[in-house]
Amino acid sequence: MTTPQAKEAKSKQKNEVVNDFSMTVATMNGSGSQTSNVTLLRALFKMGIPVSGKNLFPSNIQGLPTWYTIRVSKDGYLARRETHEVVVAMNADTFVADLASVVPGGAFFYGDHLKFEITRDDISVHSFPAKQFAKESGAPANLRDYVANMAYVGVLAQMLGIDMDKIREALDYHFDGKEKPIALNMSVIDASYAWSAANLKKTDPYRVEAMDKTSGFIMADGNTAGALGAIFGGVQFAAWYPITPASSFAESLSQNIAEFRDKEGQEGKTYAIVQAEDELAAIGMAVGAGWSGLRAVTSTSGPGISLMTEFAGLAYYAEIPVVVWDIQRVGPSTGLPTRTSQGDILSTHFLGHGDSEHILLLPGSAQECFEFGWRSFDISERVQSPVFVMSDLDLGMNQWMTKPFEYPDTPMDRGKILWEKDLEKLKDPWMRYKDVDGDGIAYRTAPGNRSAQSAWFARGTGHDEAAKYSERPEHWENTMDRLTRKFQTARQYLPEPVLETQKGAKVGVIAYGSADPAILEARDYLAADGLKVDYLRLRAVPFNDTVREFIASHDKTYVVEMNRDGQMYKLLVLEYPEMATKLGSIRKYDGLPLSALWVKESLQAEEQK
Amino acid sequence: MTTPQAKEAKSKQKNEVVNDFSMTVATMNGSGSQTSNVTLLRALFKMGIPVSGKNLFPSNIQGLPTWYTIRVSKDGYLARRETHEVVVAMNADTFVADLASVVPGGAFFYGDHLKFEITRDDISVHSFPAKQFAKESGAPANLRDYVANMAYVGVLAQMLGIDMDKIREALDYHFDGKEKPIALNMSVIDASYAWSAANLKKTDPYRVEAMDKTSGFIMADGNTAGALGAIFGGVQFAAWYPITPASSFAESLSQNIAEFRDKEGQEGKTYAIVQAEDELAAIGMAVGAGWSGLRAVTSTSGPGISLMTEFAGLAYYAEIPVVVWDIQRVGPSTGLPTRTSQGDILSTHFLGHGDSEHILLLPGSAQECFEFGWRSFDISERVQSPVFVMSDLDLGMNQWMTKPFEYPDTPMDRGKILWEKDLEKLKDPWMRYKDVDGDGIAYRTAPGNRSAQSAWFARGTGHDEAAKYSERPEHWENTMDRLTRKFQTARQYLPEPVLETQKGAKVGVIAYGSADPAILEARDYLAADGLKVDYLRLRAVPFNDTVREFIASHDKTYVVEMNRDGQMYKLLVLEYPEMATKLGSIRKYDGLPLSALWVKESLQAEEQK
Amino acid sequence: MSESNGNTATMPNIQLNLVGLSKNDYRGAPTTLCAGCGHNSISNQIIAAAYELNVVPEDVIKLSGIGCSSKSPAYFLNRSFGFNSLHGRMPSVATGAMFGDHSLRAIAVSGDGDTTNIGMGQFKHIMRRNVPMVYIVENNGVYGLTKGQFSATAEMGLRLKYQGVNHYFPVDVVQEAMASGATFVARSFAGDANQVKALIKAALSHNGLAILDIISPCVTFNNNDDARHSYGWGREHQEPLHDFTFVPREQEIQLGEFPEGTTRQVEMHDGSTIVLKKLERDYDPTSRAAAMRVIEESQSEEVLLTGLIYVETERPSLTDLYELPQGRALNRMSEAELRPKKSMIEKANAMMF
Amino acid sequence: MSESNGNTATMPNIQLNLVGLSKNDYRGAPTTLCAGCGHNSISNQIIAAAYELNVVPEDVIKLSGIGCSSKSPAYFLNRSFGFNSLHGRMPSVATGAMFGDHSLRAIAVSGDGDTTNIGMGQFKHIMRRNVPMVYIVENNGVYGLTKGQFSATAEMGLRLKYQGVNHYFPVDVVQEAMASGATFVARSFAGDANQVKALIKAALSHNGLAILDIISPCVTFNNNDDARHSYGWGREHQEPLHDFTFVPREQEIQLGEFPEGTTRQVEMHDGSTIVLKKLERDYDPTSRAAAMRVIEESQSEEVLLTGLIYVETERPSLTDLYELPQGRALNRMSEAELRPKKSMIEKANAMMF
Ligand SMILES: Cc1ncc(C[n+]2csc(CCOP(=O)(O)OP(=O)(O)O)c2C)c(N)n1
Ligand SMILES: Cc1ncc(C[n+]2csc(CCOP(=O)(O)OP(=O)(O)O)c2C)c(N)n1
Ligand code: SF4
Ligand code: SF4
Ligand SMILES: [Mg+2]
Ligand SMILES: [Mg+2]
Repeated sequence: MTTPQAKEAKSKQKNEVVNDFSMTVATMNGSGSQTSNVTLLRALFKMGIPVSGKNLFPSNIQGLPTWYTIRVSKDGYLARRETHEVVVAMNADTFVADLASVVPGGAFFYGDHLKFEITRDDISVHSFPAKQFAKESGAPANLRDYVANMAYVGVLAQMLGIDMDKIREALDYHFDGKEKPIALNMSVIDASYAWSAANLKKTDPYRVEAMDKTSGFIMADGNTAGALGAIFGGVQFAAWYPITPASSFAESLSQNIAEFRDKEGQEGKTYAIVQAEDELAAIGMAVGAGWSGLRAVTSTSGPGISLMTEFAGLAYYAEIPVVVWDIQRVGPSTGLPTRTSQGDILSTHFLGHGDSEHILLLPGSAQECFEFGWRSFDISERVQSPVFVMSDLDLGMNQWMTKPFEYPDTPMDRGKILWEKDLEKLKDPWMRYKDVDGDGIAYRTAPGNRSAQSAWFARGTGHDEAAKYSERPEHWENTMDRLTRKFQTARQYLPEPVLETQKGAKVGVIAYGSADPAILEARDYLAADGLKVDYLRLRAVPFNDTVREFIASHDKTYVVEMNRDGQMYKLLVLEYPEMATKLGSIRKYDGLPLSALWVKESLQAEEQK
Repeated sequence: MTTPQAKEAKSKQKNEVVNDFSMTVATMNGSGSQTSNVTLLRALFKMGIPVSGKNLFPSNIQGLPTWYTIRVSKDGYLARRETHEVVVAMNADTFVADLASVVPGGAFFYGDHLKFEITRDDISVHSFPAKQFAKESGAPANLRDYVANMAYVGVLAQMLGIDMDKIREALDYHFDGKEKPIALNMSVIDASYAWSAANLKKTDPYRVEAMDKTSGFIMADGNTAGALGAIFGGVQFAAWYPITPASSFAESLSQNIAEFRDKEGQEGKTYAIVQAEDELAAIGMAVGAGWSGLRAVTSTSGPGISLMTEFAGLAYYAEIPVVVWDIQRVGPSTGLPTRTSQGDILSTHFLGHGDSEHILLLPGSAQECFEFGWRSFDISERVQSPVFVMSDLDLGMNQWMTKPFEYPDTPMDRGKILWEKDLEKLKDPWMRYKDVDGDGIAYRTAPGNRSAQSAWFARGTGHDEAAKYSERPEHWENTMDRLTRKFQTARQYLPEPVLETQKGAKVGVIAYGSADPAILEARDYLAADGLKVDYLRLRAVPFNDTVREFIASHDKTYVVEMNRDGQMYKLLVLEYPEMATKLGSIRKYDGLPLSALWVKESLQAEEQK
Repeated sequence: MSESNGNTATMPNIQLNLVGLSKNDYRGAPTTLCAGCGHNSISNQIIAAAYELNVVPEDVIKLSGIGCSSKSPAYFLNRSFGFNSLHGRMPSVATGAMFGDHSLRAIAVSGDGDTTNIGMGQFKHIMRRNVPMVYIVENNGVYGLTKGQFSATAEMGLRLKYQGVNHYFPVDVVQEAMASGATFVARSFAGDANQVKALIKAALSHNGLAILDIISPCVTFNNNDDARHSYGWGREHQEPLHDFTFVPREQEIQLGEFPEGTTRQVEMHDGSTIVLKKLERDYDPTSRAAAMRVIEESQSEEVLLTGLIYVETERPSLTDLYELPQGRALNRMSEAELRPKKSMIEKANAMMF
Repeated sequence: MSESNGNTATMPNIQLNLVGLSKNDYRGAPTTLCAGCGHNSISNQIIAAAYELNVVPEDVIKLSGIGCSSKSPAYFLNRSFGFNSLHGRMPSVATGAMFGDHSLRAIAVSGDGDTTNIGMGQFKHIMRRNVPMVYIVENNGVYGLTKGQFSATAEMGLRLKYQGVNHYFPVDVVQEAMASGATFVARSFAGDANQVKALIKAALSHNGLAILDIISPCVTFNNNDDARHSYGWGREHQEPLHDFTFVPREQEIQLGEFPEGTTRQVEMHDGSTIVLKKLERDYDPTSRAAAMRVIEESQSEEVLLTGLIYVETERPSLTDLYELPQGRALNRMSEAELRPKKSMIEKANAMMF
């Protein structure tokens, strides 16, 4: 692999930028470029280089512009960057903008079937005969767009120094070891690689080199991770309705559960997954299943959450465990279905008319999606209340470098549920809604319990401790007060925030979910600029005392989030009104993942105010 | 009308309590007692005595206990009182409790068909032969329960000194002047009156006397008032789905609109009212009508609001005017459908996934229901956003003494809507979502506009200023920022808070809606106890500067409301985080209207903390 | 929550069924519905059917939406688990609930408003899925609980005092059931106690979704404009004596003997009439084409067909399709069965890249 | 938002219709649907029908829900107001919108998922109300926009690669329309351009709800398990070459000449076949009984009947029932017409007591 350029590149090592840039491929959706992109991503990861891949795709099926950005970062930074060093243009519709998007000194590649004037001389520009490779491959006409995309894999591999063995490994993974497609794709990549070596001259500084920074990591998308977590959490029932970007949660569940849960010689399944007719029905089914004693989950995004409002209130008041994944996208309304957001925090926490509040879990990595996949059931059954896992499109659908999934470190907690034998042992007669332990959580039974003492009547209407219908003022108040108490209890079962502190920092940052990498990276930049910043990553609502102490112990704490209204900031103000003025709000809501640069600059601007 | 007792009563005038007590009638629902109760209420009102009537009814149709309380108050206090001075028991199921509920020294009346031991000697107790009157009246067997209820009207009239002419007037009103039923009912009342005069001896101090404190007032329920207000507001389209306690809003609209809006010789109707298949459809229809340029309204209660969540977000983002009445009842979930609450404030303000916020109007009297009935359309069309009028069961369904409805004092404001001629006059091409005036409100057109420039495509997806589909980050952010700006603008179009201040008060109270009478009354008691309290009654969310100044100018301001979570308190904390610690929260959530005593004691307890 | 359990066996003179229970063991709380409401007689027939079929109450779950009809599960089978869910959404709750312990039988009760207005979508979809349960629609053409508005099953042209005229095409529950592939479709009349009981028994024995459309007159609100006057104080007084808040006591309409193959004209509380036609004894309900034909015929004859109109026993029920274990309930599975072994975490990580 | 208005008349060689517009004046934005998608041909026929019927675009409103199909109103009649509303909720929006100016005609486009899954309730109820509009269901048996899950119209037993087998009884749009009293019921196939156009024209002339169930194959996702392999790089390679993100270019299925009374076997993109049967020329669509009969027959023959199956012109449409003024739009009424006179406030207060 000592091509002419490589030699030349080696010679001017001082100018080189190794393993620290972003590359973006601009194609048309439906053109199959995802296969090319993830192949590149995987190969880089296998080379030991920290990478993240983000897909910016339109809300249609075929024919509109789509961009895939891979960030390679020797420092392990995974956030979106605002600059593009290497750009591949395969789409005429966006060619001009794509050309303009390359940073000065960067590299621009394009298929030579795109006939445009090249208006820049401050970058390296290369064209390659994408369509010709496609033709030569022998692929039928209707597959040539697809094959053309494979061509840029070869060109980039050669120009950036990506290991071809790793490319093959990546294809092997992608095609599940099936020889023929691997060979076919590889042949195009080989051809374009060879062509590139022979015809292109490297003049830009960006290249990659194997390193050892990905061992001990996996790459995963949050939706698959969450689904696998649910499988390890013993999910028994799932109901769902398709919606971007949540569909892949339920689809991974369907596709993988048998593999993990069907055992040799086992008679019958341990789970059921139903595609419902809409989100009202999806959560209705999950609530029915939760009532019947199953670990039940549903997954959706904003519009679905809106439709689940009435059932959320029922489950809160009738105290029925159910887990809801909200893979957030940009709202209000249908909004931007293929863009990311943290915009459902406030409305989901307060979901439902009347006085209600809900537990939110806030996974910050794919690994944590796995963890909350199982832990959400434990919490929901323990607290007997809905639990909302608030992921987002970026975390859910993009590929993230993450710590490996860990086997649950605590046994399944089915909460306070009584079966026939448990009831026999009781001294006092059991009552469904009696606060026996003083923690606000009562004991429940499930249908199928054959003890004649076990049945109760679930309802969303006022009830007394025995679950009997009641309109008496004191019964209503007592139940509502117990629910308040229950939510106090709940805090102890929720994941603690993650703290990153240092000595002498007076400024704090609070963030959550997919904002994490941008904050981590920005902290380094801020430190370099002389501003020490402590960081608390929230993992659940309601909060616990760590949060209070964090805010109390800093002069100012900024809540950084991806919505217009500072939704988590607001929840914090409501929780700590006495410290309201110590809190600041920093927000972005353009549908793109946060960048570290923006976080840094926004925070500096706030500090200078 | 100088009966023996009346004479005797006059003689011990010192002990008398005139026009200042509560009387409660305990019956079974479905027994027709409402007719008796409103007859009493009306007669008292016609006597010039301030009264309020509250119906505490179960969530079924027939056969369960129901109580009707009439407060007579020479001082004009209209809130619920916690004590019952005069009690009429007509229901065996609650007899014992009803007997126990009378204050010492009070009077207890019961039908002599109820065979119970009378266990109290600290009150005056009288039985009367209710069933006998029914029998003697010649009513058929299945109507005797109904007739028996008329009997207590006569007994009470005689024992309390209610003017029989006013009773007749009340019946005349109730039966719309129809001679026969008036005569039939009157004959029972006359008979029981005569029987009472001959057989009962007055030993309790409670009685009424004509005065002149109701002239210049009317009595009305908020739902009828709101519906009439909508009619005067030029409502053009209403869609609704039945739900307690909101049904009577839409039903009054249906029953009264022709009377006010169909003119002699007019060809065709100026409105349409549709009973939808559910609340999703009801608001969907209203949104469709709003888009098509009509003044559109829907009315519902908590469960319906939950189901309207997705459409609320669409209307917010697509900027479609629509008015939604929420006659609040106790939630979460189905809750207590026949009890009152202010529990939907927070969830309705934030209704919808993503970043959204809604305008809430907060009527505090039946007169204000009328006013907001028309004004809500002006605001909604001006701001091009949904407006939620937050009434409640107490205000909506009970009878309130209130100032007369006033004719709208401003012409209809149709907001920024352009027809063919308006478009012709424009210099720059019209764009649906362009902020021409810098106030965040753009110009709209409506279907049927025949100008070829007028059409636009409404959608809940991202769009640019020209209403074209867009996924561009800056388009999304620009729109969302403009919506924020629009909500700033909106404040100026919203009703100002009502202030009741006095010199030297350091404590403030903020309340809203049907809490008003209890606050007004409690202020007098607090003043008597030496605590001056200023009072701000909110009439809309978002707030305006009067609210800020009010909080700023008091040492402590308590927000008194009828929900568990201090929902309005929370909205105030979010609006004024810098004054968060100056705010306190006082809440009741047992489904009953507030009493002044409770307000007074709660506030004193908070002040002593 | 039963208070009567256990003691019955020791009490003298009490009829016990084959599972050792008295009829009392099948009762519920006292009804809070109006006296004379058809819904109460249906509850009674559910109690009788379960008792006579020797069903153990703990083997049944009860489900409903919101409405007078949907309250009724509180009034039968106290010893069964119950869920009074949301307006129009019972079908989804039932679908999920059936997976907890698939050996349980489900009895669901809904109203015409609950099922065919707000619940139309879920109603149609639960039939498509053939969820194994008895689904009773207590059909009175109005919203009882919210005081008498039209429901979607109200006939076109009907005029109600406070509601005006109904202009919309009525929903025929039986026809909807056929269109959506329900595997057991029947109709009856609340006052025809024997037929109601027989159909409930048959439905309880069906493995699939059994739709029972039971005409169940509302004594309080299904009164048309003219008829309402008859409530006056004697018919000679043509003005209404009272307002909305008075519910006169009415007798329930009982049909008594009503042989197969005959028709019966029934006068409703409001004076209007409906014509019921009971299917012939030898009618074969297993032919879809025949069912469609008789439905069409009865519609053009303007009679309401009663009896078991269609049954199909071949289609697997929803829970059959999910290959659940024989004789074991999902909701009793242990951690060992539900959580993959520790070693499987490697596999999960290996799936990633 | 039209850019072409006004200038057409002055341009040479452009065919103008009777209202002086060229076909261009009826077009919309460029489609963003997949090449070969049946939905695009339906848009083209809407354009052609409106042009040929001399409809003024400003006299039309366009409505839709959410889905690939529901996007299509953006791709025709740029000069008409449009509302791309919520998933499954277009019918309610349309119902309200029709009151703004009842002289307007409405063309609504929905998908099978939008109409028969999430939208089933609203779909059924808008038919009961006979809202005057053209309601086109672009029926492909899948959710296109969310990438290929089953919709409720998918046939029972169908297997999709990533979705498994569909076990549920399919919804037949035409049968549902009949059950709910739609006053115009037709079916066609997107590739049968002439029939589609003719039916749209007829529907546009109908005063009431016109249901058009148009089979509109999804070239991208309606591929069953085996057929999907055919996308491989030549049929001999049995492994899938690509992942989900690749959408091969397919030709739309065009039927060409297809005479009345004949049947036609159509091979779908996935290799499966459907059989279309066009109604006879002399079929009388005004008889409800006849319509029910042919539907039942075609179901047992497993053919899809196309053509105008049923039409009823007597029933008043929703807006007729509301006695709106002749020739005047509600949304243009002035304050003088809408707000009662000042003196009327006395009356309001007098109503109270
Ligand atoms: C979401 C929602 N909307 C409205 C209501 C009010 N509501 C309660 S029962 C009912 C109608 C019940 O009618 P039906 O199902 O026919 O039962 P019936 O009372 O006639 O037996 C309505 C509209 C509610 N509980 N929830
Ligand atoms: C409330 C809600 N749930 C889910 C979605 C996601 N969604 C968008 S389109 C669609 C299905 C569309 O299918 P269909 O109506 O058949 O249209 P097609 O794309 O097949 O033409 C779904 C589920 C949504 N937009 N809103
Ligand atoms: S209102 Fe009608 S449906 Fe409801 S309980 Fe009374 S009779 Fe039955
Ligand atoms: S995915 Fe299917 S339905 Fe959607 S545009 Fe493409 S071909 Fe049409
Ligand atoms: Mg009913
Ligand atoms: Mg479809």
